[in-house]
Amino acid sequence: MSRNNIVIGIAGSGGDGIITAGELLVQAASSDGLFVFMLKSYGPQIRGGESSIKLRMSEIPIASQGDKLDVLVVLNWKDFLRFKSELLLEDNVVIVSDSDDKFPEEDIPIDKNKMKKWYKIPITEIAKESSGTKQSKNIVTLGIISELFNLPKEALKRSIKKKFSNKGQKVVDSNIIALNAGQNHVKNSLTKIDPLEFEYKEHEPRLVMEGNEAIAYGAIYAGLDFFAGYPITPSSEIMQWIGRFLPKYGGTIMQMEDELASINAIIGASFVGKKSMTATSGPGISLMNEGIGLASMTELPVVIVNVQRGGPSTGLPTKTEQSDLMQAIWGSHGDSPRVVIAPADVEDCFDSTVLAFYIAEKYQMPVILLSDGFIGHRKESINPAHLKDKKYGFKKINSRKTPTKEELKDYKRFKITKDGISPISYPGIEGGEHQTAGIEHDEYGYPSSDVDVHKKMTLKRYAKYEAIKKDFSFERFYGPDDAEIGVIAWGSTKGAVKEAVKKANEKGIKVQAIIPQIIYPFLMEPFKKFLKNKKKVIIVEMSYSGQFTRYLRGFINFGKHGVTTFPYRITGGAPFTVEEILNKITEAAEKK
Amino acid sequence: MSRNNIVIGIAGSGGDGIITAGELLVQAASSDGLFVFMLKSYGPQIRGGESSIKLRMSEIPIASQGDKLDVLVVLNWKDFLRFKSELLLEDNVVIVSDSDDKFPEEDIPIDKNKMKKWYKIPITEIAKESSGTKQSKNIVTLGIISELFNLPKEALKRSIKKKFSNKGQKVVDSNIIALNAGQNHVKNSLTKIDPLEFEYKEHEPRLVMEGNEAIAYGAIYAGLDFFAGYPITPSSEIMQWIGRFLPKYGGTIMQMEDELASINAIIGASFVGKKSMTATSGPGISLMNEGIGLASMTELPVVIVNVQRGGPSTGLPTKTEQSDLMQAIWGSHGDSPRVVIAPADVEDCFDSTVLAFYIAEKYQMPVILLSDGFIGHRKESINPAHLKDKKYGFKKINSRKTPTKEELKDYKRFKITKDGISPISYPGIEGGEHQTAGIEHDEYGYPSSDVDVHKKMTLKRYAKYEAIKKDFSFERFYGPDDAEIGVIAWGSTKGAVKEAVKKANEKGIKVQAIIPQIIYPFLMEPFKKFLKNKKKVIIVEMSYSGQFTRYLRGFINFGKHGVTTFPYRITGGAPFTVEEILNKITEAAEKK
Amino acid sequence: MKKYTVKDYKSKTKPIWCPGCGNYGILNALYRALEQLQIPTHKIGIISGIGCAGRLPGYMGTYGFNGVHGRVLPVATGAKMANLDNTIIAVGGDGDGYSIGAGHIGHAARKNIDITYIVSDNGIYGLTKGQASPTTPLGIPTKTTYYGNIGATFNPIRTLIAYKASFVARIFSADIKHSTDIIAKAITHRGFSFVEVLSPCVTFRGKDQYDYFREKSFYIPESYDPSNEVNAFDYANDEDVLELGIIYKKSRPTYDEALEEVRTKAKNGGVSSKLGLLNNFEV
Amino acid sequence: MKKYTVKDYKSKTKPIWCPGCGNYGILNALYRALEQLQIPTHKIGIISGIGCAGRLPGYMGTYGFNGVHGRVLPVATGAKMANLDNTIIAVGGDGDGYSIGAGHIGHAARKNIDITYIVSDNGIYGLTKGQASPTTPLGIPTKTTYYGNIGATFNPIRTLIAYKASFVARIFSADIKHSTDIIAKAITHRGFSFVEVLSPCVTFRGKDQYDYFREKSFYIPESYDPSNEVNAFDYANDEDVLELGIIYKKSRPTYDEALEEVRTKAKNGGVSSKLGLLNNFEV
Ligand SMILES: Cc1ncc(C[n+]2csc(CCOP(=O)(O)OP(=O)(O)O)c2C)c(N)n1
Ligand SMILES: Cc1ncc(C[n+]2csc(CCOP(=O)(O)OP(=O)(O)O)c2C)c(N)n1
Ligand code: SF4
Ligand code: SF4
Ligand SMILES: [Mg+2]
Ligand SMILES: [Mg+2]
Repeated sequence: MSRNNIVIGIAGSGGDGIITAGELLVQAASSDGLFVFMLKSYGPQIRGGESSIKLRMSEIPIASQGDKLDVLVVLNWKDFLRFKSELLLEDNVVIVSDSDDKFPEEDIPIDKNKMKKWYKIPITEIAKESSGTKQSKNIVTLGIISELFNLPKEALKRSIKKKFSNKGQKVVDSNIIALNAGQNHVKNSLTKIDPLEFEYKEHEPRLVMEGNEAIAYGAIYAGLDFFAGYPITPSSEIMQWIGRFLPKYGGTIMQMEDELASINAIIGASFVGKKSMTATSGPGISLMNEGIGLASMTELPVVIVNVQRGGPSTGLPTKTEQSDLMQAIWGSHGDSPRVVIAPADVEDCFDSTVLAFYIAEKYQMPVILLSDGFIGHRKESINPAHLKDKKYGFKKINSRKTPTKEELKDYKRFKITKDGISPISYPGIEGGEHQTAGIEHDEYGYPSSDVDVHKKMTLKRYAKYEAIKKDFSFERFYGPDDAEIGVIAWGSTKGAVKEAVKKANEKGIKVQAIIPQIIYPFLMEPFKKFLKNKKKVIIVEMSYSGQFTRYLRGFINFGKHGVTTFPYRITGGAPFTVEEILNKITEAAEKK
Repeated sequence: MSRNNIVIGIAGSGGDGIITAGELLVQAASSDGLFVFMLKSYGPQIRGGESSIKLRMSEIPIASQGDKLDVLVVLNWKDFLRFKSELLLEDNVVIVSDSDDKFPEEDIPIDKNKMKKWYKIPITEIAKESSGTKQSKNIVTLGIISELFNLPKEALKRSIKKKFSNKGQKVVDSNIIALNAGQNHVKNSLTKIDPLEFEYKEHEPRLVMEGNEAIAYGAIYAGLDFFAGYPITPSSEIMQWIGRFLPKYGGTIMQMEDELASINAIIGASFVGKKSMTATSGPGISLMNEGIGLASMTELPVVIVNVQRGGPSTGLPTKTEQSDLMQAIWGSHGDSPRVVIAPADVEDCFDSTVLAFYIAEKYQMPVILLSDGFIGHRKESINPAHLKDKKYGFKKINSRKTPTKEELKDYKRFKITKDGISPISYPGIEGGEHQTAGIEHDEYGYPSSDVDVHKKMTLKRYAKYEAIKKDFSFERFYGPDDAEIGVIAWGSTKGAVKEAVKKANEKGIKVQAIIPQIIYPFLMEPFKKFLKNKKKVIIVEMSYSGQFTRYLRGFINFGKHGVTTFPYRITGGAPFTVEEILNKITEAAEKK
Repeated sequence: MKKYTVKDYKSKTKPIWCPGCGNYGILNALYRALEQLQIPTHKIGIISGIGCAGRLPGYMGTYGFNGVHGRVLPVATGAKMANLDNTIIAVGGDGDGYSIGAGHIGHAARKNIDITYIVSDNGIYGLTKGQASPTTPLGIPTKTTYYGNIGATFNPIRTLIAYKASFVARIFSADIKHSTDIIAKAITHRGFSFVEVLSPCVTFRGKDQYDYFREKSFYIPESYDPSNEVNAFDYANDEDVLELGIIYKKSRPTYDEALEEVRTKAKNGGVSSKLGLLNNFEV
Repeated sequence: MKKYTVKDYKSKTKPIWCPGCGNYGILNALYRALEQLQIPTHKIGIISGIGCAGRLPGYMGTYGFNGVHGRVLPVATGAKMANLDNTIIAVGGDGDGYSIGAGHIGHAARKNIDITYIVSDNGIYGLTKGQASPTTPLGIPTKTTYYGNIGATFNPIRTLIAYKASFVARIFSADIKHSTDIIAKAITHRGFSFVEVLSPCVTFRGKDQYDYFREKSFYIPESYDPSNEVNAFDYANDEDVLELGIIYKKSRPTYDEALEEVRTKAKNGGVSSKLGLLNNFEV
């Protein structure tokens, strides 16, 4: 059976080079213009532990990782067992395994009757024989599967050359030999009996990125001046990419002593008029809440990225979850307005970051960008053309409104205005001297504990929400407007929801999904439109306590809209599958 | 007109001894068995600024500070002006002022036609003449008003003697002279023409406390072993009282370097089996959120007190607000269960603290006690008999379940049980050695990033909520069950709501209020009962963003219950008045 | 060019510190130091945390930032590093700096961030009305040490030397002339300058604190060489006496200088823009 | 009485550190020190934050607590002060202790909390895969210092001396015998004992780190007198060489001793129970 859409899993020990193999394949596929989507997974060890990848490549656009594997490659069965709940198999899966791995066959949890074909190949031996070291097992494997399933062979060769070129010609050569050895083994010693064959035409090369990378680029694109951060999984790559590129553009990056320092440093940078940002994960946000409140009170633009991981506490650092939503909205003490934005895929990471800066600078408030480990660490194709054509382009984000000469005559930093936005001056601007304070203050910035002043200023700070609600709408609806069944989801859940909605509609169940990008303040208008014809709405989220559900109910009186809700809340760890969501849709459709 | 319920306000400069005067009067009134309620208020200066008190005393129980003053005493008009929104006047107010204060009469914002009587008395002069120093102005004032309005005179003398006894007989004598001088001035030089006369019978002496004091006592009563904290307004007194008394009972108190240290120190103390607590206010909680999540994940009992102040950020340190509610519930990253309890008055501070320990120890989780500056800093009568008869008495709180010999044979610290409670061992218990971790872990405590383990353990941690929902109910309903109008409020708002509901029912508007003590987890049962007959429900809270409203809506589908909600959310600073709430009730009643 | 006077450095707000508070001396010395250095008001950022001392920025005619308790140095670090054109001065109390903010000093110091950090050390928590601080003497009763303070005190000077601060000085707020001089030198110094101020809290430590400081302190003689950190460490033995003046000073590269080198490396092809994407970002 | 062996101090979990990691040496030395001291396993609490080193409590057959990043000392302080019967040992990495946890060391040290604090210093963030730490040498490229590390390094020994820690030592994880000896002494010491460990991270600092430490370090001669803090400060100049052994040690009252005095004062009528209410609390 020839197809243009395939899901491949590879598992093995840390030393097996699984991740490198996956990345080479991703590189190759995208240079041939394919859409790719790749997840990596590791055991708890820093080195020598188990690792796996799940890679989907397709000629047509894809939104998710694909539920089950068409092809499973196992270099070590013991290691595979750790990932068996992440690497689910299609009934007619094709398996390729290293016959040199002497794991007892009866312990392998595979239904041998269902699978299409199991190739047992002496991968280690081929590696040793061809390149003289078993270290090239991963490249041999690439040779084998590229030949078996017609994966991008020429492109793979190019990728290998590029990847190893800085290690010298010898290394390149020996890897090419390994690749060839794998391919030759299939050609010469195997009878290929499965009909699984990947087929595609070449297209314009695509860009592949991880979500964290896209956020780093988005920030630089938006004109980031100052970044301060502290490493934490799964967000560290944002700081690392920025550390490589930002100095090139004259910006400043600092690794601080902790997250308290990071958030306060970017507030300091914003105070002197610079676009600033930090990135962290849950534990870091828990430490930043006081600082985020300070930014809210001082009305200083800052962008805070939270790449969510499994919680609570240290939780599951390497796994994804959507359980920091309520914290993003309500984590600081007091009534402290902020904006919460959630990117829904890798490309959207770029867009959302640019948007975050735009909103932060324009409305003078902290913006929290709520990504997660699933988006942050996966590799996904994005459209390079799209990136060039941003609504809020680089250098155009000069949205911070500074005072006019006239306004400087009697300068009120916190002047009460209709939209809550007051012209902001900063060190360097003559005549705009003032004190900015985290304590309640009057329009000039003078501290005040007067009840009426507090009221006025609170209303001023919240007036920005009304302005934002007017200024923004969003258009991320999937499926027909007149569907009576709806799905509400947010963030990284989008991919699976989008594909599930498509399948459901194809199956004849009319359903529509809505995936907001601006999560908070709550934009009622699009939901009104969405809810108009709905009778049943599934709320999908990866938070057992149902944070998104509680949040939505706080703002939408579903009962009044005649809508019954079906919360679908799961604990984190593994991303949603399309099937899970499709099941929920079917269930809801069948419920009386 | 004679009455047994009076509201008095006194305002002046910091040096005037206003607070001392108020405290002496409170002391006197309660030793005569009266109910008292006193608020203090200060300007921003540490010393020499303005200050005021508002004192209500009554022969019958009172729940609020009283909306408006029957008597206003002014030692300095300029200072009074700063409090004019806090010290509202009854139309027929009686004013006593120092005629030596040369503030221009036309600037005094008092409607002279409405007031009953204005006594201008040379208070400073009387002070100087009688005791040789104007420092005794406050005592002279007490003499004047006790004579004018028949306030507890003998008791006042006793209070003064007690208060100054440690400063020597001379000081006592000179203060008594000042008191007499005030009283004599009224008797000899004034024509008393207003009919306002306080009248009461003596009763058993009452106890007077501030909320913070009651929390300190409650904690010691509950068997507190270890307290760690960091000073912050308006919570510092809790640590200060505990610092005085806890060492007497062999406990340990530590002032830590910050709130991060405080929360982690009490977690450490809990880890070794001790009842532990910290107290702070909003900014401190914002720093403790990571630690609270750690306690949630490690399932260690700790009690965290938040005496809320105005926010966001440094906000209004000396003013009250209810805007840390959502943070208490959702402030930590991840799905991290905790219990939130809100005391509703000073006596309830004692009870709620005992309850907090009970719940923390029994269910092995963090409990947040959400008080506020209004309760924390006001003086209020409590019933000493009540305190002796606690449901969860001292030493009876041995609710922490330790493992049996049998269980120690294969000890699982995080054993999955129906109610989520696993027997807990701690250093000192032989055979119970284990690792407790903030990282996800299996039943033994071994770290695990397995998706299924995470699911099981999350469900286990949340199972406690179901147990709590079964184990507790609450009975704080005011007004008739069959009322169609309802009021939902929480915490310190209780007093004004209770009195407003009473008045409304007296006026013929049937209305019922519900004031939960356990706020989170959400106990649906009492609300079901409450909502049964309701058509319109007013939600009263001191948070502009409407946190309580959002929270309730997240759990109650009001639309489905056929209930229309009327959120009444104000910014913080000044406590609710009875009238404000009564107005809202009337409005709701009139709405079609 | 405009000539700046003390008046320009003052804001319209009158300080609300208690009469006799040591912070008045610090404020006046700062006014004068800035006048002496003629730094334009709009190029100055005074950063503080929370505490009585933390109110100082509100009394300045410059830019001011009054943030949250303990984070004065991170804010000042960000403010300085994001725009080197400005003079950034951090101020705060002993609680703000040595207790809740203790984690930041060492890092601002070792990185040699080019700011001045003035600590108004009254050995008490003033704003919260009298609790013990890390520099409250042993045995003293405070609101949180009802039976007398326990635990050894924090030695700021020795600690800052261990932290590799490049300028470490102590002044007494009652001597405005000397304080002006040292503060001016601290601001002028390239790198992290630390100024510990003996600053009495008349309300919670009593008026005697003036006498106590006066008796314990002495001026560092001209002959003293502040460039050796071991000598300086030895000198700053707090069980002894309190030295006034520059205790340690040594120039070394600042963080901004080091970062400039990084930028040069990055620009000189130190990094290739992997995806061609970054070309889009060029202006 | 039960005799405890190394086996008793081990848990059933096998360490997942990289082969060759310095933490193995620390773990083994700790097992042996405890065996030497014969402390019952159920009276020991090993407390850690987060990091590769922070995984150590999980490998102990004692009580263990693996908390959040940077808060090892507050947890250990609470654990110790709430029940003096237990031996509390805090362990963690250089990032955990000197970066995010930097604010706590000075206070645990000056209060002289009777715990032992072992820092596994590999000059890198291991667990998060190779970012710079406060002790990463200048110029070294790491994940967060692509163009080489900038900013002076943190000197733990000097800092701890300035903090008035009462026991300050350094060991090298490769020398298990010496490490065992020093750790045992640290545990025995009454008061705050600090042990800095040169502990290679073979994965992110390379195997050379063993050679580097070996070359730079030397054993403190017997003749050395660790009781003088100025000498000790002088000795611990990190631009020079790394001393192994006890660098500073001086006995002074612990916080628990001081608190016991407070309790005595309180019980001896130091405070009157104002309201009679407290009578109810008496057992
Ligand atoms: C996070 C946080 N914790 C505690 C406080 C309360 N607080 C305000 S100022 C202060 C200490 C004041 O002492 P210090 O820093 O020495 O300044 P001083 O008032 O003595 O000048 C404290 C504990 C706060 N505002 N924020
Ligand atoms: C609040 C918080 N910030 C950041 C992290 C991420 N993190 C985990 S360990 C670590 C540093 C590890 O370095 P170190 O303390 O030196 O220990 P090592 O792994 O080198 O032993 C960091 C930054 C975290 N878990 N929590
Ligand atoms: S309390 Fe102390 S530090 Fe604060 S203003 Fe008054 S004297 Fe100054
Ligand atoms: S990464 Fe480094 S510190 Fe961590 S286990 Fe491996 S060698 Fe040890
Ligand atoms: Mg102070
Ligand atoms: Mg390290």
